[in-house]
Amino acid sequence: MPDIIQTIIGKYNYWIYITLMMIGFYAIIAKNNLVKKIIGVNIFQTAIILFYVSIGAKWGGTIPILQNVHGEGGAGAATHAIKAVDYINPLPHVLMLTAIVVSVATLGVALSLAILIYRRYKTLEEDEILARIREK
Amino acid sequence: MTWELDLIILAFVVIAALGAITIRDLLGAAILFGAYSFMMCLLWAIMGAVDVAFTEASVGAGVSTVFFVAAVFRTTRRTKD
Amino acid sequence: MTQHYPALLLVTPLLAAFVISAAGWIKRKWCFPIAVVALTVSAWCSVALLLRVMKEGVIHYYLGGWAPPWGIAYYVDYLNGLVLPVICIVALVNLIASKRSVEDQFDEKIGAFYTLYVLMFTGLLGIVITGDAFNLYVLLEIAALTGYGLIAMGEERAPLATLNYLYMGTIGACFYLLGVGYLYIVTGSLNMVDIARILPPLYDSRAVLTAFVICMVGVWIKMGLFPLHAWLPNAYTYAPSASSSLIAPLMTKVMIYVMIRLMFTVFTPYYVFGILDVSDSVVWISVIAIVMGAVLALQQNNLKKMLTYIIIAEVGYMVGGAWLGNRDGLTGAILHIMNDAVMTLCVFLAVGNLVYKLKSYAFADLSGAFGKMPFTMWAFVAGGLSIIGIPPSCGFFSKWYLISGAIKSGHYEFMVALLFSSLVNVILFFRIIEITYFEPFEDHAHGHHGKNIDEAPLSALIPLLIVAAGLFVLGFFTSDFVRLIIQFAIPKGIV
Amino acid sequence: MKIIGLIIVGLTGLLLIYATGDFPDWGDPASPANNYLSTRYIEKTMEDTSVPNIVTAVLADYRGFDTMFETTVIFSAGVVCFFLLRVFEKKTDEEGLLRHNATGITLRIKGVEKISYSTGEFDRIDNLWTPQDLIITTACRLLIPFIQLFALYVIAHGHYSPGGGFQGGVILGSSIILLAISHDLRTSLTRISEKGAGLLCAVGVFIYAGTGALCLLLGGNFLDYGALSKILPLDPVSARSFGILIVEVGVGIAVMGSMIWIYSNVSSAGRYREGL
Repeated sequence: MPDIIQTIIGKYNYWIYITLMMIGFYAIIAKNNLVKKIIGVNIFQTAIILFYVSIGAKWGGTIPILQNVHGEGGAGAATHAIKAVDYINPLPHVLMLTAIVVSVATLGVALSLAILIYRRYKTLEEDEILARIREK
Repeated sequence: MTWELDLIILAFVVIAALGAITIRDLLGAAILFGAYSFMMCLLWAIMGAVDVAFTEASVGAGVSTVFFVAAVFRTTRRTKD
Repeated sequence: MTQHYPALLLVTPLLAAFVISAAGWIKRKWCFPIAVVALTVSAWCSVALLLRVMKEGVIHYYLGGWAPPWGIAYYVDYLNGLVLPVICIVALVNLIASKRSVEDQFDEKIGAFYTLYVLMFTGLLGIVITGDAFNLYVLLEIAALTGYGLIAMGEERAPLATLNYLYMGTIGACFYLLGVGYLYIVTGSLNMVDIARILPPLYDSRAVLTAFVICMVGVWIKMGLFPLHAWLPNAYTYAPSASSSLIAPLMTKVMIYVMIRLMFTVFTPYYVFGILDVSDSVVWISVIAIVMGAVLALQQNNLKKMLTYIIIAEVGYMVGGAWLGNRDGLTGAILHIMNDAVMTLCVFLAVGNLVYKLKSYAFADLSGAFGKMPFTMWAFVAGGLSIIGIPPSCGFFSKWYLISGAIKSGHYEFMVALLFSSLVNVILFFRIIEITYFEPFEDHAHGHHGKNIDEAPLSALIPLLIVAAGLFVLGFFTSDFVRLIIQFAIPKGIV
Repeated sequence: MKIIGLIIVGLTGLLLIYATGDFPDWGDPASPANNYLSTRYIEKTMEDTSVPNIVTAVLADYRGFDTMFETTVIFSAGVVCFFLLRVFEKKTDEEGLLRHNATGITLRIKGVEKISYSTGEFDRIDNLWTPQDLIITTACRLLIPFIQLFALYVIAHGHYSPGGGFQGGVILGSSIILLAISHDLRTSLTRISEKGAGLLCAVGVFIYAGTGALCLLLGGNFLDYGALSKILPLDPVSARSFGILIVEVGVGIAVMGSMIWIYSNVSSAGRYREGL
């Protein structure tokens, strides 16, 4: 019995991140309004970013910025040895700066497309747009 | 990084995400999406990812919401679902 | 400077894209020449790289001077050494061939068009040459975003088709990113070769299995494999002819290269074919893709949509070939990447010329096109012969390897699907020849100016004829390609 | 459609949760990801690049190539929004509303484009026009310089505190967007015109890729800032730190240009007459 509680304590964060991803994924597939789908795309991307950042999290680690380490020019040997276990893993943070910027770029393009579609069909509902295409 | 705070913010994030999808007004969805991004930025700040939190605050909560509101002004607030 | 070729290959078009974007604001007529120079330099570097790979074996290049697992590294081996020149030549020929039609469609925004064109080219090159899993995601996004921009400026239904492409493309890219995340959490590294080194003890872990499944599904969505292909026909049909003749030949082939790279370098054949026994079901998926692609192509009433469904069938060829798991099948798949890129380019350029002159690509408006535009139609027929797989042309040889691979591995349903699709292609292309050659040319279909419809402009026609001739030249040199390059591209694990 | 969506979502969710069984616990220091690459980054950053903020060091130096393509993504998003939405209408004598500020009378005049509004006597009215509230305009006019000052601090101080090119660039961009929202798009276009935003975008990313190409010419690999020490009076390690600073400035300029460009296209749907 205790190992089930142990896994739950150790893993519940991942399960919540996956439910967030699935909320976004569901919105992309099932929503009828185009802007709602764009919101779903963004939720899906942000949830994956959350998953990546949580890979690097460490209990008892501080933020990945080296305090009170004054580098004297090039050969600034730190006054005391830097132990990796004190600091949080910086690599997922670097990757996720890229992913956030990519999600904003995709958002900008998607909204421009939505404006173009609205300019032609005067609606954002997918079923109404398909109906108007069939009329032509 | 106390896990209670972590759990509460996660709950807010999930509620904001569900709200942003189910609300029947696009401007409301844009505002709720801004709240979702800001909650996400809080979560990362708690987890120690300060650079990512700063970027999400300025890029995700800030500019994304402005783009959404601008796009909603240029199209329509009406949604059927 | 020669040891910097992998960096120069990518940096010259990247810098050229920013110069073109600035030139778009200052003096628009410089944009085209800068783009041509940038693509020629890249083509030169890619060919030189291929020759160096054939001499020295795998070339690696450390970006920023850092050793691989810590920094990003580029690897050029026989597989991407072959695909790089194909991308450069296809993009260069298409750039020159579609100069006139681009100037007519986008006179004010020509700087932006050429910027997106060169950036997409850079993204595709980067996807093929990179050795870092996350770097591949960023380049995937560049190719995707510029692709949305290029496609959306087409006809009246183009924005909606592009938005659907955006949804499916983002889901595919996010699945790939999630797969890399699952790999990172259990291996701790991002460099492909490094992951392959760490993976063996983890082969039975569920996370690696799920990572493989998600990466594959993400890549299949991006290449338009049959059940996940819904976005492809509309996106490529309603795009401007210059963009569709760049994206159709390259985007799906590059994604198939990514699939082969993931299967054979990151997850090593021992895992893919040894531990997992999914290869039979994937071959069945590709059989369904081939059959449905061929059948749906029969139902179309316009030329471009028919060609997009043929592309979906070709994707089924290559996925099936790679998953057969034997030497001939993989040789056929790699050869088909090259041949199919050139065939699709030839056919789409011909359609571009038809659309440039006849303003429409529906079957009803194409009647009598042979009389008016003989050279374009002869090039189209050459492309058709190669897609059907008639011996002198290159299409036959790659199909030949695929069929022999299918027989050797016992997947007879794959062989039947290949033959069925070839027969359907015969019907498809003879139907077009029947419309364009035998039916008389009606003026009413093209309004009052029906008289002076003549051949496409020379700047568009000569590249098309070169590509059509290239189909047969490639056919002759197939044995050299296989003997010198593809033979070494196949990893040891494949019997 | 909704049922199919639910089924697909449910299956994918189960597959993903099925895999979490093999994950290391959340946040445990011994997980493979936390002690393979990151140990070198944390321990060696000070000696390699003398940059205390490890994330900025990894972002711009160890994996600088990723960040260059990320800036290219933002640049291409700006170009795509311009390419899709921008509509160039010739300056016809198009009808518009004018408001005489002193008396408050509104006039409907043909050829509104040709009148110059620098004298401030007349104001153009758009259909989304809200009277420019005195409080909002003066507050924003006072606030914007300090936002820009803070943004420059964020870019320059990326080495020592959280921040860097992206965050600073977005804040710079949003200061101009704030100007466009509080006043109207035309005032922000007088500050940074459409051509200015486009060129800023291209110049910013060119600085980034150009620095890399410069290191190439100086003999190092692409983006190897150590090679800059040949032309700078610095030793290779501080040359790396200086290289990171140049690159961050390039990223800041590119992101600023791109944000303004996307906003002005999205908010005016490409016609550049009335913003939000």
